[in-house]
Amino acid sequence: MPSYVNPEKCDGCKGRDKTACMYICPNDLMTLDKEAMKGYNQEPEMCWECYSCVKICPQSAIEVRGYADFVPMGARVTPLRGTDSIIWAVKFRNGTVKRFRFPIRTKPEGSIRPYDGLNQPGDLRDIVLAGDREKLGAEIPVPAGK
Amino acid sequence: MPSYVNPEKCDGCKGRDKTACMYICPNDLMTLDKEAMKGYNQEPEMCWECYSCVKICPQSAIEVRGYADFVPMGARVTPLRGTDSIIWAVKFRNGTVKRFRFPIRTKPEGSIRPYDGLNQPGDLRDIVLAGDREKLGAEIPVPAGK
Amino acid sequence: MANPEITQVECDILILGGGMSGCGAAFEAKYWAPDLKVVMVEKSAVERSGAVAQGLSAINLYMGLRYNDPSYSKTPEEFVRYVRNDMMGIARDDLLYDIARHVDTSVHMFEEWGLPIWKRPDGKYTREGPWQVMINGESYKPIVAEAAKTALGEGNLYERVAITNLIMDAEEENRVAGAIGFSTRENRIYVFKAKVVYMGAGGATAIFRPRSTGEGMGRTWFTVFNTGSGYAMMLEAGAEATQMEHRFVPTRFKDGYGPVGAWFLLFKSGATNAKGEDYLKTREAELQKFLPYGEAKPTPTPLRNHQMLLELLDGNGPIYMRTEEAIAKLAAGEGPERLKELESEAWEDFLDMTISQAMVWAAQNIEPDKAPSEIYPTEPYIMGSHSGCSGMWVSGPEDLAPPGYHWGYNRMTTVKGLFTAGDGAGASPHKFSSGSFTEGRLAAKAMVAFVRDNPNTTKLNGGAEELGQAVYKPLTNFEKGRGASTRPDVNPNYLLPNQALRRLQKLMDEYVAGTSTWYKTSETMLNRGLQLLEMFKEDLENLGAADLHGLLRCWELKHRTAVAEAHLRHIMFRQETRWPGYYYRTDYPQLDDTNWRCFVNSRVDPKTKKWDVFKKEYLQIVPD
Amino acid sequence: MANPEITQVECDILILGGGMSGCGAAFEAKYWAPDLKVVMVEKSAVERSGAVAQGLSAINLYMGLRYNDPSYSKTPEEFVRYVRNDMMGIARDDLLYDIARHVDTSVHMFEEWGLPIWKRPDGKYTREGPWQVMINGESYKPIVAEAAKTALGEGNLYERVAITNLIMDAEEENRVAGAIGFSTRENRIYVFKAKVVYMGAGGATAIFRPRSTGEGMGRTWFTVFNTGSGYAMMLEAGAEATQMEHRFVPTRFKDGYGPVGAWFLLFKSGATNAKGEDYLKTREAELQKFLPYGEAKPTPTPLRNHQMLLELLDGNGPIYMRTEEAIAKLAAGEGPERLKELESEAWEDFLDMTISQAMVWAAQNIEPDKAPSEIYPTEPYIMGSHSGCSGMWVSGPEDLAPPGYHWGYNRMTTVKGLFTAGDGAGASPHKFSSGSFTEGRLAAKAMVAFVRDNPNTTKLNGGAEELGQAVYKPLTNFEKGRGASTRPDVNPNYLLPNQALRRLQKLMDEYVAGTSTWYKTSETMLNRGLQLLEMFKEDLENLGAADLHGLLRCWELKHRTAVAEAHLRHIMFRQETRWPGYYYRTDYPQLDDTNWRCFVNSRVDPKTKKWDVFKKEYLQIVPD
Ligand SMILES: Cc1cc2c(cc1C)N(S(=O)(=O)O)[C@@H]1C(=O)NC(=O)N=C1N2C[C@H](O)[C@H](O)[C@H](O)COP(=O)(O)OP(=O)(O)OC[C@H]1O[C@@H](n2cnc3c(N)ncnc32)[C@H](O)[C@@H]1O
Ligand SMILES: Cc1cc2c(cc1C)N(S(=O)(=O)O)[C@@H]1C(=O)NC(=O)N=C1N2C[C@H](O)[C@H](O)[C@H](O)COP(=O)(O)OP(=O)(O)OC[C@H]1O[C@@H](n2cnc3c(N)ncnc32)[C@H](O)[C@@H]1O
Ligand SMILES: Nc1ncnc2c1ncn2[C@@H]1O[C@H](COP(=O)(O)O)[C@@H](O)[C@H]1O
Ligand SMILES: Nc1ncnc2c1ncn2[C@@H]1O[C@H](COP(=O)(O)O)[C@@H](O)[C@H]1O
Ligand SMILES: Nc1ncnc2c1ncn2[C@@H]1O[C@H](COP(=O)(O)O)[C@@H](O)[C@H]1O
Ligand code: SF4
Ligand code: SF4
Ligand code: SF4
Ligand code: SF4
Ligand code: NA
Repeated sequence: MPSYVNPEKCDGCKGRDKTACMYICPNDLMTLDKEAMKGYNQEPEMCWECYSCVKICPQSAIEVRGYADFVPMGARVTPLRGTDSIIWAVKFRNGTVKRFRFPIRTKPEGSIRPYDGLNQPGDLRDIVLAGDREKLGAEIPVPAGK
Repeated sequence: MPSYVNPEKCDGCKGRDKTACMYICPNDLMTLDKEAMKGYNQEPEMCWECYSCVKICPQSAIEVRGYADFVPMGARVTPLRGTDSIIWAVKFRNGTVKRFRFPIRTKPEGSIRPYDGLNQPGDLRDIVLAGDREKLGAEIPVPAGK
Repeated sequence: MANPEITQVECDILILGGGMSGCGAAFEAKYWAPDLKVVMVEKSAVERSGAVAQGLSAINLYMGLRYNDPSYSKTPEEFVRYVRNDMMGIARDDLLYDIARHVDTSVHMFEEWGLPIWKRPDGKYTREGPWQVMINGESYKPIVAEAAKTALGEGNLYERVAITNLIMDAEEENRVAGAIGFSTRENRIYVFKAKVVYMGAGGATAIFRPRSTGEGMGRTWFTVFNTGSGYAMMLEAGAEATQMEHRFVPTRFKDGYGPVGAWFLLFKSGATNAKGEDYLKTREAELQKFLPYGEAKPTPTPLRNHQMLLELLDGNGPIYMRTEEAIAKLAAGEGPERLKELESEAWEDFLDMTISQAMVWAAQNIEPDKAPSEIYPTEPYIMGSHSGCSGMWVSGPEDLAPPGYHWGYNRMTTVKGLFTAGDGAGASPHKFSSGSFTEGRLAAKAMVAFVRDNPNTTKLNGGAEELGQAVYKPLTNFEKGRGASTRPDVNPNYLLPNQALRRLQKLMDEYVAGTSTWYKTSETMLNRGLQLLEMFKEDLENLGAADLHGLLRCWELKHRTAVAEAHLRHIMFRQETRWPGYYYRTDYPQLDDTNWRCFVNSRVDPKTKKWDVFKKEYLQIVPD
Repeated sequence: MANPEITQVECDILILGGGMSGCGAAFEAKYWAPDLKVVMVEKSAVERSGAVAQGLSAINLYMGLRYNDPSYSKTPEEFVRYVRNDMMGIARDDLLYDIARHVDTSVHMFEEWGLPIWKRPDGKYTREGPWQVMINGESYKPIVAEAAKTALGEGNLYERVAITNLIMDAEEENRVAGAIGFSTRENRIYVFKAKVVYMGAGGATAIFRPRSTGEGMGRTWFTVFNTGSGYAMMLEAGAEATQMEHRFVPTRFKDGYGPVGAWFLLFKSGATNAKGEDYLKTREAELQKFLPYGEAKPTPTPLRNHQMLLELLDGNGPIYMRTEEAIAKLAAGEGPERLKELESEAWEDFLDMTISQAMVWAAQNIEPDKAPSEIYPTEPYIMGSHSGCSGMWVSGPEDLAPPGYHWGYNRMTTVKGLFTAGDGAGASPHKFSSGSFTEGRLAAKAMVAFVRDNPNTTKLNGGAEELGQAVYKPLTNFEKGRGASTRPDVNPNYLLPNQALRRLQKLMDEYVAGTSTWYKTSETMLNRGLQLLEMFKEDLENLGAADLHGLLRCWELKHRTAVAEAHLRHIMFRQETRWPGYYYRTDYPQLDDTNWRCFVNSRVDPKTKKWDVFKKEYLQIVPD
């Protein structure tokens, strides 16, 4: 079910030196046709259909279509990813449409301070990892006899 | 093991309106890049590797390479088809070369007169086909009891 | 690509497909009726079209009738018994007998036209095995094509025109009146009108996911450009098909798909498992499960496969053709020239008909006189001329056919005026190149008689414009849909034919006893497969073609799909496992002569498109 | 593309791969040593790289230690027993225990960073099954990535740099000193020098011909861009691997590859054959053949597959997940809102991690609350974090590891200074996303200790120029060879990576127990496979890349090939069938605890390139 780009929506990320879809694709598939200034998937048969490009595209220009190899035609699965939730529209082959909304994160992007609230590092040679004391609320187990 | 065209040898059949390889390919694969005036196989994964194009090319510009999908690299199987015989050069992966020559036809191309030497047609409603009487040298069999 | 030019052609006899049987038909028709207009239409160039495009290294059917020498000649009765047993008890005795008594004439003519046939010192053709003769067959097809083209005469051959559908008569029900097709070279539709139509479009490959992958997909044993178009068009016209559940799963040299006949028969090679055991011997007891067929000699082709599959499942693979042992035995006590000769014969076998196998040898550094080669059962092919007997249900010859097997003209289908032979005619396998050519001739003589009996012209049902639009629909779909994506091959609006082909192949492989299930299926698997096939057929309305080459592929795909459906429905209907090694109904694992020693026939109602699948009695003519 | 710029980077701790374990390592390293230079190199963008790119719908390992509530919490001892049994008796108790006692901390931190975890009314996380908790996991990876990137600090992350090889120390044998890679965005080679190297490049997919074909090839369950690069590079460096014969063959929803865990555990769905029979029950007797493992609960994952395979071979397919019955049971007696909620949960399971399966549902008009779905065993994956235990042989924690399982630093491989975890560390499966992150942290703490103990810089063995040329060789091959053909993809001079991939997959499928042989192989098949693999490896010298994207694929392919060879050689070595349902040695069909309840380890001699495969004793820590 490879991704594909709608040429009417894609604006080539306005000529920025790296496009959003190129930036994100974990499999190095999305690329830019510099003449047409449009994105495209350069190797559809390697697409994992992870929707990373779909979710990130500022123009909502990318979709995924069921893989020609097995999936009957006519369905669409389209996300709209906001800051704290994602909305999915699922269109069936027979025309039925279902919508779902799920939370995606409880704190704003960019707000993570990973070591906030953690104790200072203890003994580098013992078994305790960062946060263990604070989060486990229990002794770190060791097997009987050890 | 699809066919491929050596651009240094192919002359696009000198711009004739149908090239030899296009004329012959049983699977409609060989075609002409009209800008480069060079032939190419437009759908390698549908190539039966029948060598029809290889044998007919006036420039000996077409070869076949073992299919990437399974065949180890380095072998070459190259025909030179004359009027009455064909010579094959078989190069192994390890460099060994073997040559074979086989007859291909005992009468010149264009000399066939299909009805020469046959009797005039007999009874349209009996079981005898053209040439049966002349070639079978035996009665046409019918099963016992018929 | 729209508004194609329309060219209308009228003739007496219309021959669709210039393969072996079509060439035979052209030759014979013009012999009996030089006055009739005989037109041939071929999607490629007849010189190298069809199954013999690459050449052949043997002619697999030659009787030697003229010698009447029991040590050399075969009788038609023997042929019928041999073939019937290879089909595990079901074949059309009448059709087989008819081919056998005429085939030698064809072979002798081939020789006269210039085909080099190997000769023994006594002047007889060199036998490969009991039925076959060896040839230097590189130019087999060019020679046969030259004869046919000369017979047809100038202006009667339309090459690079792919036929998509038969056209029925506007006034007479169940009568064919012509055919429609398109040029793969220019923006043009062809409409042919005729009094009789001969369908010689060959067998069907690439219905199943092949063992080869990637760019190797086109490398199959049987010809990848034989797309089942004949079966599909005849079924659509309402003709009755027979034995569409049957298939051929040949044992072949692995990866290059080189045939095994010369090795088993001419070189008398053995095949062993990886431990060097002759599994055809060690598995002999298995044959007792399939009596009486299992004990006849030669062992039926599917049972030989079955023995091999048991080996592979038991982990005794790879299976090897012991070419090195065979050559050593033949060369023993002979001089080095004999070894050289044998080596050359071994290579010629492949260079004459499966050049890719020679490439595999060279690429794996295999010299057949020094090392063995892997062999393997291939993906299934649907065909009627080799060891597979699918095809149309045709009228037999008047003097041989029992009542019910004859309705007017030899090799006429159940549609009036529509004839077929070769791979097109069912329940009469093992005719091969020579028998197909011969059967085309049998059909042609009957067609001439038909035209003499029915001299009036037909009337085409449907206007050329509107028929042409249907033919061009995939081009229109593509044109309309293309704007939706920056890549032409990933677009939600249409399905490209190569994509659709893979979808068909995967479905057939997984649900209809392909290689990935070891040729096994069951009613529940078939039912699910049919559900998915129904959706697939709906999606074929959205086939897209970027150009005429793509359009060719779209129609080939539609034709393959019809064959696939027939195959599935027939397998579903036959509740037994008659051909283990070709396929297994796991829910009916036994051969069941009591209920199923009969043909399975089917017909699609041209109006309702509903399938009717039913039993047809097997009538024996040649005693056991 | 030639003469790339060369950029040299020096650091203390080099983290290769920014997946779950790499992010864990970065977080932990900078916690213990804010003063050290920690550099991370990632071939994609950490925000969406690796197995969690798409998200996940559950965290599959959470103990609930803080509650100490037997009805909710699990003990590390229970975990070790559960996993060991799932592996049919072989696992590293020490590594598993170590993960279990730390994993909860990671999960709680994920929640604090913003990951929505489902909660029960009592505030505890909602369990999917005994070990798992449900999440709204669409942004799981972006959240974890943000934490890791923040920990690393500006300028220490190299994205779009693909690592090709580790570089050894020029002076100290068996010590790693750095790594080399290339930018997939510009003409640049990167050479990294470090005191310790962490390899977190994940598991290996697409080693075997997948069930999907054509453009669907990339749709596999496990991440198609996880290419076994870590295993390959560590093997090349001389590190010892363990259990590379092991594999994971997950049962998945057919075609979309949707996971089954939520259905079996959360929704308590049953799976049946096509006749509606619960084959896990009707085939219970089969489990008795594999005692003591077969009778433990839950039934080991391979045995559940084995039961399904027997059904399919008997013709009782398709197998269906009875989603409609499961939902009906859960909704019984509840209001329509509950049904709506269940429906939403069912869809979220896939939309969070396998969106394609939702597409398959919609395209086949399947509403899971109304109709069942086909499930199927997939092609094999080589991995170490789910129900597969391949990976490197690593040192255990000092306080737990028995003698012989510990040589200095936790999670250090047998190469000095080279650490790994997650999918990279063998014999410690079922750690999943949370366990992998945790194990990366365990490794990182040990790495900091290592650097404190070994503060001197290393010296790279090999000049950057010459190493860079080897990295760029496929680009050179292409450039040199391209003139031979009018098509870049059919050229005798080079092998393109997509072609080579298909060649590798076909070989592994046919000889090394892929899907097309129903996961069966034998010594003779493996030997033939190895012959062909040797030729294949020679041909990899001719890999061709048209551009940097192609170069990435070439290196991924080389890495996959090394993993394939390890897998083949290990399967050949282990003369038993320990994991029926994952693979079968048809020549040794029994599980053999007497001779084979041990690890199989291997090592490639970095100088001679010779493989050494050998047994390693299994030492039990946690009693049965
Ligand atoms: C491919 C192949 C075939 C054989 C063998 C090896 C190999 C590698 N072997 S061994 O394995 O045993 O080695 C044989 C052998 O050695 N000896 C032998 O006698 N026969 C062998 N065959 C079998 C014969 O070739 C076969 O029986 C005959 O050719 C069958 O004749 P016919 O039924 O006429 O089919 P065809 O393929 O020749 O011709 C079909 C024609 O139709 C055309 N066509 C198809 N669709 C059309 C359309 N829509 N519109 C217009 N034209 C449209 C085709 O282009 C073609 O011209
Ligand atoms: C794909 C997938 C995975 C899972 C699941 C469903 C699906 C569809 N399921 S369920 O089925 O059970 O549903 C799980 C689930 O629900 N819950 C769970 O906790 N874990 C599940 N996993 C498993 C976990 O995801 C897995 O255990 C961990 O992610 C393993 O972590 P790690 O070992 O770090 O691997 P990684 O894939 O995250 O990261 C690898 C990184 O390396 C990079 N990389 C690789 N090669 C490189 C190179 N040469 N140079 C530079 N970088 C280079 C990668 O880009 C990546 O960033
Ligand atoms: N083992 C065998 N025994 C008898 N006939 C065979 C055998 N193998 C192939 N043949 C015949 O040899 C001819 C060519 O077969 P093939 O090369 O398999 O297409 C056909 O007539 C086959 O039926
Ligand atoms: N601008 C583009 N838009 C969509 N697909 C493209 C584009 N350019 C190249 N491709 C595809 O990428 C593949 C490689 O193309 P090329 O680089 O032209 O060889 C081909 O299959 C093309 O269809
Ligand atoms: N039938 C089952 N019985 C017990 N655990 C299972 C079953 N199926 C999946 N799991 C577990 O559920 C989690 C997710 O599995 P999966 O969705 O198959 O990747 C893993 O921890 C599996 O081990
Ligand atoms: S992210 Fe969207 S707008 Fe930007 S180049 Fe890609 S498809 Fe076009
Ligand atoms: S769906 Fe995923 S793998 Fe496919 S192009 Fe988009 S980001 Fe890449
Ligand atoms: S036949 Fe030969 S010379 Fe003519 S176009 Fe084809 S490849 Fe070129
Ligand atoms: S080898 Fe045969 S099928 Fe392939 S391109 Fe040449 S003529 Fe066509
Ligand atoms: Na020959």
